[in-house]
Amino acid sequence: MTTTYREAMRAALRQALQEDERVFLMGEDVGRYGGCYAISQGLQQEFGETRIRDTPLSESAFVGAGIGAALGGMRPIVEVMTVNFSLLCLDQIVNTAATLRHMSGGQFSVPLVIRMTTGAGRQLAAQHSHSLECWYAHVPGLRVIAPATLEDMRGMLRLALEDPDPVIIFEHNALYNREGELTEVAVADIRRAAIRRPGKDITLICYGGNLHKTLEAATASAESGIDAEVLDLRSLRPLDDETILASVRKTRRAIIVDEGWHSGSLAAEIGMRIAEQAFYDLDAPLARVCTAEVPIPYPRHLEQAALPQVESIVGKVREVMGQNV
Amino acid sequence: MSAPTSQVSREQGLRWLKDMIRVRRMEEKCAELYGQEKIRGFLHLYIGEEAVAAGSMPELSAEDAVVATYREHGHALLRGISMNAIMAEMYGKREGCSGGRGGSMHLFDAKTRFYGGNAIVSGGLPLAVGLALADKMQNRQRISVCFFGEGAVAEGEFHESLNLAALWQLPVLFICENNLYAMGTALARSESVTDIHRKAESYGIYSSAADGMDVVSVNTAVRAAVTRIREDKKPAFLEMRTYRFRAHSMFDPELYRDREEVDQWKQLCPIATLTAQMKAQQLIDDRDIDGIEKDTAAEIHSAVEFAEGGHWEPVEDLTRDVYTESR
Amino acid sequence: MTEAELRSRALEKLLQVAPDIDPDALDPQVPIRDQYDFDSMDFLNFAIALAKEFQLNIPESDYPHLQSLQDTVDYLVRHTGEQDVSS
Amino acid sequence: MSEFRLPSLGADMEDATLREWFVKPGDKFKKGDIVVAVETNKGIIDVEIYDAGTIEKILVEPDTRVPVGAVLANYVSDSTRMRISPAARRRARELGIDPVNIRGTGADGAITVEDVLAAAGPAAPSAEATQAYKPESSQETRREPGREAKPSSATELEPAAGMRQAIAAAMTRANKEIPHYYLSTSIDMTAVLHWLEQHNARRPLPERLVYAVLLLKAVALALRKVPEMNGFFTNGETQVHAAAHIAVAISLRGGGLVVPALRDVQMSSLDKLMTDFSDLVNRARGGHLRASELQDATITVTSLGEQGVETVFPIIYPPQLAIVGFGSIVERVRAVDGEPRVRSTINASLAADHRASDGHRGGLFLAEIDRLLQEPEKL
Repeated sequence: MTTTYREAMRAALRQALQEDERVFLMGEDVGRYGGCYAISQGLQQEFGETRIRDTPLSESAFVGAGIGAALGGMRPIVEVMTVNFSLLCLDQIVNTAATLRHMSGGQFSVPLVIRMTTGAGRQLAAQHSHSLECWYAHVPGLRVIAPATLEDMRGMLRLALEDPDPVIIFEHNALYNREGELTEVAVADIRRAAIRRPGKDITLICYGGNLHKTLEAATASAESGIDAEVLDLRSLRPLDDETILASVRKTRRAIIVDEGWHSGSLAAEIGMRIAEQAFYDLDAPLARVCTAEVPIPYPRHLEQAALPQVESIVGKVREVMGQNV
Repeated sequence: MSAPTSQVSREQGLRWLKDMIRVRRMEEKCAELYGQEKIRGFLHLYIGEEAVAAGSMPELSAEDAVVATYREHGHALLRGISMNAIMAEMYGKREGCSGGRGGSMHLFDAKTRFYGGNAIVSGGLPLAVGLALADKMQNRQRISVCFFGEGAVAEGEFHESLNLAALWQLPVLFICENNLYAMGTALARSESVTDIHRKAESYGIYSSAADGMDVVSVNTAVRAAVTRIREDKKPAFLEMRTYRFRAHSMFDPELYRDREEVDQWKQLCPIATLTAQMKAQQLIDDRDIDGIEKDTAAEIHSAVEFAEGGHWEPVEDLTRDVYTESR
Repeated sequence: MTEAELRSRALEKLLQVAPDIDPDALDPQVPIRDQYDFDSMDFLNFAIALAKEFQLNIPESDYPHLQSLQDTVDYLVRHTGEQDVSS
Repeated sequence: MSEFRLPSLGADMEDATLREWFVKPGDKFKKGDIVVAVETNKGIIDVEIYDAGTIEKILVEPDTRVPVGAVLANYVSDSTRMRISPAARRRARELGIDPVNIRGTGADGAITVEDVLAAAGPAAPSAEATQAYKPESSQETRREPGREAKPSSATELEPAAGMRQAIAAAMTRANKEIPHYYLSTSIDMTAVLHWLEQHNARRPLPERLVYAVLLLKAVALALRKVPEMNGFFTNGETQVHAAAHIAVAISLRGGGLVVPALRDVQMSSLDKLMTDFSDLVNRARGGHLRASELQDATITVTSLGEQGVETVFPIIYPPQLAIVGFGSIVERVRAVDGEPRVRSTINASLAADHRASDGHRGGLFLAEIDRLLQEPEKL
């Protein structure tokens, strides 16, 4: 079936709302407006204002209310419009959602799903282009996932709702309009990383919006005789060390492609795990392709220069492989 | 500020006295144990404010939910969590009401629907709103009560939560324990309008203020608010004017307030006030008080023994309860 | 030089070339390469060592006479005798 | 790379004549070691070196007069840190190889696992392909690459086991990655043996040749005509080399096999080749091979004739492009000028990489070897 990532998520929401009465969607402009990214368009007409619930611009209150509602037996899906706005409810996510189970000695789980859009690339400038997934991936008690394929966009929500703990889904804005062939939804997974392209020379680790760039880079590298393996993390917390290490032990080289900034990034964390657990399997220094250390600039050429690109990934691949660039 | 207590029956009065004395003596013991390094971390004592919890809790049903702050020992005890479990939690023992993982600031109990123990000022308000939202969406007839200090009023979450509760007409009772100091910052130094209950009115929420040093006054206000909420399913707001006799936490030299001011408020001690009034009305005599004190001492003694005899969780279990195990 | 001396010195050369040979287990009557991992390069080294040790010129056509230890000793008896006379 | 220069040994010393080297390429030295003797106007003086390292190349031969400051030799200083990947370092230790002279092909010239495996040599390709090979041991060695080396501790690994693993890794890789094609032909060796008999009859024993040397030279010369058999296939590309560095499979006492290379065989005289070959075999068996000899072969020749094997079906040692196998010399009846004759013949076989060449070129290559061996005097 040909569909877009946007339609895939909408279908996932519809299915969740149909299957479980406890499920409801709340967030800014999810109802009347149809969602800032038109994800929930038409759902309020279908499910009513109670279950497709528009909220005031009160991130902390409605995320906190989502936590409370989850404690109270509901299965809320809270849409925070973008990751930058999520900073206004960081307190509720980090101080409450992530800690309640532990602070209560295991008495209270928080089965809450938070969806938010992430990523740059649409000339939205410095405040609307963040990739702060790693901030959330830093926090024990949260599960952080990022769909990169149509199947995961369609299937991850249901798995997130089945999880008894808080799950944050990061949806890269560049994916929504992307069209593709949706195959089996059942292949979606929020626990295991996926090898999207097998290869033997080098492992390219990526997630979310950068999977397609990375796959393109792998194809381009093949022309130089480099057989790159592309690993889609899917889950940013917890990280699937097993799959990552198995791949790196096979290829003996790894590059992490991450739209976050270099410093303190997920790429840094993954690189460190590889260094800790597979140092003697490495045949080349670990490398990463991240976003330049600059607030995302508005002009297109500068924005593109700041972000990981197919060319920069290919260049890094050749560098790590010892091919002169 | 004192309110008339003429309608207090012996039975009702004795219960309140007993509740307040239990909280007071337990916390005094906690302070002592803190000095002995049995209890560590932050320890925020409720001493002086006992009337608020004592006057509120009897008006709640078992199905209602309670969300409190880091100064929640009294609320936890009077909500029905055993002193044993509270004391063990203060010690960090496995037998504590949060399995030892929370400590003084994070008392939790699923049985009594006691949702903590939140150490982030105003952090509990959205939670209470959400609990009420779940009840409303599931057509349950219960309410959520949220205790917080006046310091929370300055936070955005306070306003967001009041607005949301009013907008969605959720059964939440917000109880602001206005003890005049957010740590060391006096109310007048942080708020342009110090009549806190008026802020709730601006959201269209039923709101009133009561004398938080007088358990009868507290109880009257809470009873009215709870009745109202159960009837019209809308939130209500109460400002309890009270005072903490002790420092903010154990390590606080109290540079921000005068000894004199503290002494003045101590004259309004809710336990002493109620005791004096009931004695004056010849509802109780010294034997009643002695009985309560004796029982309470025994309860505390046994709680400390329970905590002392509790177990430390093995370090091997360190990462337990981060995620739900039975996924 | 006695036959015993010749045998002892030939064996010494053989062990230099192929140190893994066990002299006690070596059957002197059987070709060495049938008993041990002893290839043409080893044989060449052995022949060179013998030639140097006994001041002999061993033509290629004589190689078949050096296959077993006993053959070798017999060969040396035949050829070193003449040299002893001449020296 | 560092330079060892002729030092000034006195204020009035301007030059000296080099008399004797005490080190040769590949030798390690410590600070203070005497490495060379030079003759000055005050007599012969031993010269010491003020660094520790490994001699790479001698630049000045004995009896050459050189000025003070002249570079006498190049060496790799121990203080120059070798770039080697963690995985390569571990593998080198497992295989008992000193990586100091391995040529690195990784990022920034770092030595990689592939470089170590190439240096470890072995190809023993023929062994796996002959009937003499025991299948049960092949079971043991056929493991997935990358999973083969998991000793509890690297130092516990037997050298022979390490060698076995290297062979296993290289051959598994070869079988998995290289599309082999195989050709075989029977070559008349009568002319070679006849020429050799006459040649050796005139020579004292140490100067005599073995027929293997002629085979090697013929292979080297045939490569000039069919160069795509000589070189490497890496990163999806064929790299053809002009110089024929021929690896020869040498079995070791006590088991195992190494495949060191004879360099520039196409340029070597038969006598030099014989000396080099003999030296290589002796050093291989004595455990004195240099790492460089184990890594830069451009083609491999394997001969199992001594075991009585008639035909070899060899496996290419990656990343090389081809391997030539020779069986034993056997008398066979052949038609010569229309008459049946008994001739000494040898079966030559070729396994070559189909990504680099086709059977047609392979056939030409074998035919050229055959042609060259019919005129041994020209080799």
